[in-house]
Amino acid sequence: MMQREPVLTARGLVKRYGRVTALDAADFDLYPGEILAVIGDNGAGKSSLIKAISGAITPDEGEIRLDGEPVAFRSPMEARDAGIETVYQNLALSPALSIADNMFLGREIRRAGPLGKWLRMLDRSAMEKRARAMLSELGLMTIQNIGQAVETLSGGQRQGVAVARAAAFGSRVVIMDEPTAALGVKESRRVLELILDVKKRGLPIVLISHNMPHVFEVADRIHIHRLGRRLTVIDPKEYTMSDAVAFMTGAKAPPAVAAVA
Amino acid sequence: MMQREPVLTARGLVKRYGRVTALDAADFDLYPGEILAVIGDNGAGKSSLIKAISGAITPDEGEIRLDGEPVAFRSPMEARDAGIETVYQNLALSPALSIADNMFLGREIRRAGPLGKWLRMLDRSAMEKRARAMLSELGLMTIQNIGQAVETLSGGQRQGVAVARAAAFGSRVVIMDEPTAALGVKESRRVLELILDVKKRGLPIVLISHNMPHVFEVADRIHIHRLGRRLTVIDPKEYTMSDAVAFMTGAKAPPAVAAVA
Amino acid sequence: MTEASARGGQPQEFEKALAGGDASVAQFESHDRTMVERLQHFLHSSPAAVPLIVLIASLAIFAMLIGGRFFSAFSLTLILQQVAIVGIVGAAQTLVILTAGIDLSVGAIMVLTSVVMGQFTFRYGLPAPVAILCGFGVGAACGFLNGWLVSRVKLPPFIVTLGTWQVILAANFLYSANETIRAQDIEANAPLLQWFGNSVRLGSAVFTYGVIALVVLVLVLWYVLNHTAWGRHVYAVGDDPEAAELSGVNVNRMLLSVYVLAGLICALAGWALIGRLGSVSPTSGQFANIESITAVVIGGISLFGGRGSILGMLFGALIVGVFSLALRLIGTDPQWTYLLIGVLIIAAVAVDQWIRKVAG
Amino acid sequence: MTEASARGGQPQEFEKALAGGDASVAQFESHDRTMVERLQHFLHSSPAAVPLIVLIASLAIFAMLIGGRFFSAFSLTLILQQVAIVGIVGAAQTLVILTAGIDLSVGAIMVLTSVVMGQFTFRYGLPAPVAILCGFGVGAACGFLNGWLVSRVKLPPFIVTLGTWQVILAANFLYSANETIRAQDIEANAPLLQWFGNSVRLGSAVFTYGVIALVVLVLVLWYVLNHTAWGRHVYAVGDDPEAAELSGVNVNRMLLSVYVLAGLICALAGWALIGRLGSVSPTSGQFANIESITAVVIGGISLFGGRGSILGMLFGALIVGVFSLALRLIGTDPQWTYLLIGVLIIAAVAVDQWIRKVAG
Amino acid sequence: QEVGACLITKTDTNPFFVKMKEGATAKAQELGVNLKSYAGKIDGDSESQVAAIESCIADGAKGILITASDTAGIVPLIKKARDAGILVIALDTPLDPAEAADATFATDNLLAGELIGKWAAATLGDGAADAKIAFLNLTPSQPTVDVLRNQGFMKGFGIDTKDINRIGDEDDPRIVGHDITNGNEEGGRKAMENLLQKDPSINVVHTINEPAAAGAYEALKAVGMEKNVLIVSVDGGCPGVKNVEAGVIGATSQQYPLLMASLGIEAIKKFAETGEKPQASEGKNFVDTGVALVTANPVDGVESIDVQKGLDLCWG
Ligand SMILES: Nc1ncnc2c1ncn2[C@@H]1O[C@H](COP(=O)(O)OP(=O)(O)OP(=O)(O)O)[C@@H](O)[C@H]1O
Ligand SMILES: Nc1ncnc2c1ncn2[C@@H]1O[C@H](COP(=O)(O)OP(=O)(O)OP(=O)(O)O)[C@@H](O)[C@H]1O
Ligand SMILES: OC[C@H]1O[C@](O)(CO)[C@@H](O)[C@@H]1O
Ligand SMILES: [Mg+2]
Ligand SMILES: [Mg+2]
Repeated sequence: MMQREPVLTARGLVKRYGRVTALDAADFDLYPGEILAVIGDNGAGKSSLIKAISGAITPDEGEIRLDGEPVAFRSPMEARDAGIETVYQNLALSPALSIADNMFLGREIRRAGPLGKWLRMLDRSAMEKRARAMLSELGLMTIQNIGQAVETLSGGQRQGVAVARAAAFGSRVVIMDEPTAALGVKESRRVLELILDVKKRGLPIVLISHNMPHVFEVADRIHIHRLGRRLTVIDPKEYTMSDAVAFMTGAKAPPAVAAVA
Repeated sequence: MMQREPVLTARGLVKRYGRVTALDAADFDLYPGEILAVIGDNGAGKSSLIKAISGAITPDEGEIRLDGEPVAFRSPMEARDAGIETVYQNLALSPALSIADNMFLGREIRRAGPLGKWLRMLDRSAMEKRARAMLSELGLMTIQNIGQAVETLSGGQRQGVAVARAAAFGSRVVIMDEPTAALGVKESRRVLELILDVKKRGLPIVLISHNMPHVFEVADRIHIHRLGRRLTVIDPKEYTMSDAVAFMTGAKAPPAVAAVA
Repeated sequence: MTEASARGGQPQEFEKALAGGDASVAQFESHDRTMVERLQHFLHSSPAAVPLIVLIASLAIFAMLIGGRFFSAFSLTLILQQVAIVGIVGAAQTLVILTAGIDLSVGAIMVLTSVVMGQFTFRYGLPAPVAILCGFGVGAACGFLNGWLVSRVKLPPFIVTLGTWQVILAANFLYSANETIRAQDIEANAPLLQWFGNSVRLGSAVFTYGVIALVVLVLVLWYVLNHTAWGRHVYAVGDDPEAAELSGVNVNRMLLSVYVLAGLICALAGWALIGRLGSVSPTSGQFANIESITAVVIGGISLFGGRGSILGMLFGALIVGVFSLALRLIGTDPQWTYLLIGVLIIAAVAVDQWIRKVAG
Repeated sequence: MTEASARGGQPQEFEKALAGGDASVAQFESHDRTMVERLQHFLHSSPAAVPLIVLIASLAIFAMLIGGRFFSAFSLTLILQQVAIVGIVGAAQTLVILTAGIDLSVGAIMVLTSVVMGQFTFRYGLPAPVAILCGFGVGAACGFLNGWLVSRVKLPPFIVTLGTWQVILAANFLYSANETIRAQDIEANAPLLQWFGNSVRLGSAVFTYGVIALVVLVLVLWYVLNHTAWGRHVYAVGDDPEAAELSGVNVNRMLLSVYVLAGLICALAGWALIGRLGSVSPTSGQFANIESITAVVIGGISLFGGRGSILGMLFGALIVGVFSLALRLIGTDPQWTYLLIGVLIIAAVAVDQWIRKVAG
Repeated sequence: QEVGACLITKTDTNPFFVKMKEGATAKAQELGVNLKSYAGKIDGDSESQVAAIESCIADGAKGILITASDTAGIVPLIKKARDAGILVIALDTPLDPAEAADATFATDNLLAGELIGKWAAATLGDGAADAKIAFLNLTPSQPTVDVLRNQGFMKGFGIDTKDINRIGDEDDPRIVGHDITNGNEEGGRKAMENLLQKDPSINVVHTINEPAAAGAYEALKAVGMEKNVLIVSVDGGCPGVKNVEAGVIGATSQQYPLLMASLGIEAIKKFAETGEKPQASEGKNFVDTGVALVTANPVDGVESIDVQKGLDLCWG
């Protein structure tokens, strides 16, 4: 049913930490425009998988392709430059920096003219203006002062900043690792809406979550991870949450991967 | 319907952090043998409330009573000595110490005889034995070596250690702040079972959670916190999750507190 | 169709109740701010304000106590001369501390580079400009060594620089054979080495080139730290290196560049040191590490990284300079100066802590 | 009845699927361990092993290189004498560093207490035992000041002790009026002050009481740190103070007691110092802070707190002693010793890092 | 108008400098000179001395008395002070070059070394030919006092000094080694221990000053060698002379810091009043404040005073 080429694929990823094998020949496929959920037990290797894909860790073995081209990101920055934006499980915001500084960290806008060219001066007002636009576009703008330090924000607000940053800058893929884990009902809903928004703009999204109702609500496909590997990929319209949980925990044998991809 | 005296009450708690008022004249009641869920938006002041009750912060104003007696805990240790055990949102385990050391931190067992009395020597084997017993009693014992450092455990296992510690030592109240936030489906279920286990032993439990289905599954009463105050307390058998969410977010006016207490 | 797929694409029932709710993220009415709170807020948001106020207050008090001998253009510019070296080294220290590091080797790098500049000229007969360049090269190399150990081998900066401090200092003594190059010889053969000792006079105010270098250096770094991407990244790395890395800062390269720059600045200090002493003396600069850390700390820069302004460091160095000169002029036992500086260090940080706590 | 209450007391539908699942928390088959990995694991779990191995190896190498002049009972016990003071101060430093602090004031406290012991005897004519007790009192008071500032005012230990270092040292010079008390006078009038200079001879091995005090002190502290609740709390506080506090350790009291104890140990060092120098000299011990930190670091104790063994500190101090003496015997310029110690510091921590990383 | 003067010493802990300060203070009071005293943190700390000189200039002092820690390195600052019209007198330790100061009031340090060297050689008699000598010096930068005393001792003992301006270029096999002490007890003990390890048969120890000698003695005592070794030193402070009496030190060259200090203050006073600068002693480039060998065991051919005389003249 999906005959298009995948945007992002991984084959045989391996990552060892000392004696722990976090990724054990894991595969991964993401198709254009879809929301792919990744689920699995604690410690199954989900975060390691997306860290490998987004350049935050370098896999010991395996191959990653973006639009068919092999890539080997040595840092999150390289992945970002290739259009892959990630919201990490631990948010990755710098507490003492302002909201605007955080949103543009690593891709600052410089002043036009010699000030920017020779003195490399930042264009603060341009960045603040764009940051404000990004946040309100995503309906997240209850923050008064875009120059305020991130550490003064609530957990929900911080999550909003991180998601807005990824949504605004991601040009090919947006990855979110448990974006709602610490959030309340209201805040979680906001993030889910945001994810659907981003999808509408045509960007494929990888969503890691332990919340089955959320996963089944938004996902187009569900990648089930177990013991460091992709166990299977299912279509949420064809399987129930109970099935997914049963596969995830090993209670039931999964269908072959090919069935869905 | 509950004519018994509450175990733990708080009246008019206030806690300010610089310009933020985290608790704004908050009240609280916990009855014997019940599971009381505390729900509310991010930043509503739930953690601050239970920190005040468990001695981790000292409220600026207000009164706390345990079994009718006014108490003023100046440290978590004092609350523990009074029988209140807490699993904090951030776990509060020392990564480099062993599981046994962590479980007995602050209440170590000393050797019998002069070694213990004069040389204050710890009884390592007694502590390890009891720790192992506590963990297996709670069905959490997949850990091979009770002497291994906590930092080598997975998130789910750590949560297990923290919960087991609270369950084993709590003699009057057990408090848990979002014990399942970062856990997978399987691990969350384990913790919920544990909570029900503890309840069976007759201990009242305070459970903070953002997971409505979980809350409605296990709670006897639900304390809804909003803007630093107790908004209302509802009986999950009389209200729906939708009602609870509506109260929590201010979409609907709540019933008076007295209705339930 | 099963339960789950029946609900696919739909929020759970209870979540629909959100529709009528308050959409904003919980915010609390903040009570009206009192004057004190406003002051705290101002001080909190301007990290160099406290040291500046202390500096001005101590100038005023000592001016009253001592009078014209202290509060004269000559004396005040003398203070500048006396803090020039510590201030330049302090600029290097500031960069490192902003990344949550610490550099115990700054003084050693400074002396070694000054010795290299001197010995390359006199022992090998190189032209002074070449020798000076070599000095900068050595400074950069030392900085690179520190930076490499910190960023690649991932060792704690305190330990790395505790080690390189001893290594570099020992190398300095071994290489120089403890030989002082005399001022007269330098003046005669390579006056460029003493260039920073030249001065501009305005009335009785004396600004050595070393002082001017300090001020220019601090202003340039202030600009760089606040108005360029590199500078913001320094703060981000010091604030939370993992977060910085994940949000797209190349932390390793950043750290390496900071330590190398610090090494270069120490070489500048080494050159300026020849200007100040006239001679090249391998035993000087023994306390530069502690003195520069003191300036940074009194200047309100956090040792945990990511917070503070380089202007604060300059004020911190000046405060120490003002106290030292003033107490010397009053004629107290020099030990009282050290005692007071000790108290000042603790007081500065206690005030800072208080502001942070209450300003929230 | 509504949807929610209908399901009250029931797990959600999908959670029932867990019944048939694997109940254990995810565990990965760990591949078989190679010899190297086993070694790493051993080294990881015995933090004092690496410094011990280095110590033995360097003893062996120098014994081969130098022979009997070095590898004799006499020389080896001389090394013990040379490291006794640093070792005792290092024990105090270890306690503080295990709580993730650092104490730059140890040397100053040591000198001040030795001066107090001497001057109270000679200036005020107090009996020596009383004067010694007063010295311990002063040591405890200095420790209390540090501990109070760290635990109550919540200032960073580095800054607190940077300040008190200067304050205490200055107080020492002011109080002593820089006066040295002669060894012969002490011997004649208050030999108890020199008590730690006495020695036990076994053949040509010479063990001063100072050396014995060091060994006993380290063993006692090792016991206390590993086998009493207080000791475990020291580790817990250094590991994660917030976690320790929340799980029932009174962190403030703990920190206060650690700094006070450190002050008392420094007073012991002050007394032992009189034994070593014979005289009371207010200028001694200037580098005791850096030297003790060096011993701690080479001993494999983490500057971030919570990890390491006090035995490691002892081995670290001995390693420095072995290198110093051996290189003197070989006849190299003393600067080579400093250079090597610098390298050793970095190497020690690099090895430690490697073990931790690979042993996982 | 009051005459301002500065005294800048190496440290303010060595009894020698403590005495020097006392003497200068007393003389200053007598002559109505306003004296301020400064010192380095440790022997070898030149930066503090630089800052002190600058303060004196700012303070409008008429004269500076300095015992320089880094005798070559400090010269440019001295020049600055003299350019500002201040009389600069080096006390105890000549500058490098000595002419950098307006005058030097010091012990003849070369002679001081020579005296103890001769005494040691004569005391050993034939044994001098295969003596084992340890040199406990001052600081790494080889300040003038250090070089003069060290090389003076060699000269007196009969060792070829090679370059007389440099320590360490000699090749006489009797030299066990050199180590530095920073002129205090702790350094003295450590240096002695180190050299003893190098060669336990050491039987002569030259020490830069009496604090270092006291430390060396403790090291020797710890290994039971205090009776077999000749320690010689320079200073002649009362504790040092008592040590000579007690047999701790064999001989010491006594210096007269009070004289240096009072002469210095007088010279400043005179300069302030008349503009006249002090003249060097006959045939020397400094004002010799005298030196006398103090020993309980006089030897032929070396003039010395006994302990009683030494105690009469001693300071501190
Ligand atoms: N930096 C690291 N060092 C050592 N082990 C690690 C590291 N990161 C992950 N691991 C281990 O690798 C395994 C997989 O971890 P990972 O974080 O990828 O799991 P996850 O599926 O994201 O779990 P969760 O749902 O709890 O976030 C775990 O056993 C974990 O302990
Ligand atoms: N130590 C602190 N310093 C400053 N502000 C704090 C501190 N602790 C809590 N706050 C603030 O107090 C308010 C209430 O925080 P609290 O943690 O109690 O909320 P919560 O209901 O537990 O939220 P969540 O569901 O996100 O855990 C928030 O605005 C928070 O930012
Ligand atoms: O430290 C060296 C100094 O020590 C003295 O001998 C006094 O003890 C001085 O003459 C000399 O300058
Ligand atoms: Mg994860
Ligand atoms: Mg909370």
